[in-house]
Amino acid sequence: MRLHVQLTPEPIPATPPAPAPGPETGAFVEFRGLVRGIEGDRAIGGLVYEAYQPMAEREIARIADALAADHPVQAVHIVHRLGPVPVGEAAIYLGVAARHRAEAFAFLAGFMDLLKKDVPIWKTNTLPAA
Amino acid sequence: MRLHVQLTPEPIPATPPAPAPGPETGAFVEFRGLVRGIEGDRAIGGLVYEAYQPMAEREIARIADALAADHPVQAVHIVHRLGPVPVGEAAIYLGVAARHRAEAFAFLAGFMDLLKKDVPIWKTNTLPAA
Amino acid sequence: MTLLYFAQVRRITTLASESIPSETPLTADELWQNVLQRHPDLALLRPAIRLARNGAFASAETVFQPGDEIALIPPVSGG
Amino acid sequence: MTLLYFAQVRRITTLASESIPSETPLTADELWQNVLQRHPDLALLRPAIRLARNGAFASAETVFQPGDEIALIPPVSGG
Repeated sequence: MRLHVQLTPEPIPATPPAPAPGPETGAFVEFRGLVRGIEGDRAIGGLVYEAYQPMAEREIARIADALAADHPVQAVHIVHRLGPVPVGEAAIYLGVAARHRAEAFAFLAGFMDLLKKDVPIWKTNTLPAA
Repeated sequence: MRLHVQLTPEPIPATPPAPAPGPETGAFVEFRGLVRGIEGDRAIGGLVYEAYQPMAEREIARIADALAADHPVQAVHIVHRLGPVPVGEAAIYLGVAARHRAEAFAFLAGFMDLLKKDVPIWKTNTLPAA
Repeated sequence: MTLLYFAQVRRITTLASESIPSETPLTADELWQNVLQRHPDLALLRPAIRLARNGAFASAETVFQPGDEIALIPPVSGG
Repeated sequence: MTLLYFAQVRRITTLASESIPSETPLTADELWQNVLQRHPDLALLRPAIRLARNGAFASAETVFQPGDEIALIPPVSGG
């Protein structure tokens, strides 16, 4: 598995530098987790993310390796944005290339579950609604 | 659910006119099914797709409606390419916007399973390897 | 009624579609008798073929009417 | 050893990090005694906090060494 991990304060581009699918790639799945305008039942303008960056990068790699053992994928590209993220923009991007879709789907769902359990990244604040 | 279905002989663009996520969208998933360079154990240059087009469009809409009853999603954009599709290019694109990722993932996986069961689209031929 | 042939079915019929004269409604069995008379080599595929009437899968009870568009749907392989 | 505080933990400590003098290795319990002496309000959060040593989650057996970077990890909420 080729793995690329990036934590960045920059907006996640509409077309991130995704893993280039090779001739053996049959499935390419991309996920964006977007900031919603409602947190609890309150309108917000965005969220602020913070990370323990070196550990977050290590945990992401550890999780990806563990999942890839069960769901072999070819390439994974992960970007998590840090700092303020306005409503409608992506806090996280995942691109997964695999031979078959089943592996890509299982990897993606499993990764997001583990991210929200083990990766030291936090929503630390909300931005006021516009 | 807003649903857009397109069967087209044109290449699926790198950034299809995906459903614009609204402020209530928390998950946006995109899937591309790519033509692999191996069919069975033979190197190929591509696949040729054929459809019973009006019925394929109706079946896609029927499947999407049925799945959305169980997995409420906000917007779905589906493109299936017809005719010759070279290796490495997408035969199908699915974009799914939903409040939460669980719905989007379940919709996507369920849709692809049903597509391969009930939608009258066929791989009718292979293109010779380059 | 008009019959539509796709994929493996069309490779056997060598036709994309054909009209068959029918003044009266036909059951699926009657329709198949008619089709197999024209294209006996479809017999082997028959168990794998689903019929569609006017763009929707037929059920066991479907009756095919004069004027219907009837498609023979071999196993699909999209995506 | 250096302690790192994040998110809810930092809102209580009002510090992003601090050094605590230690000449000898500490168990997790000994470390927590030291931390709670400095920041008693962390006591309520303690059951929810995991410790990390040099960038990896600690286990029940982990011993924290002088020079280690130790992070208090409150429940995460990325993605």
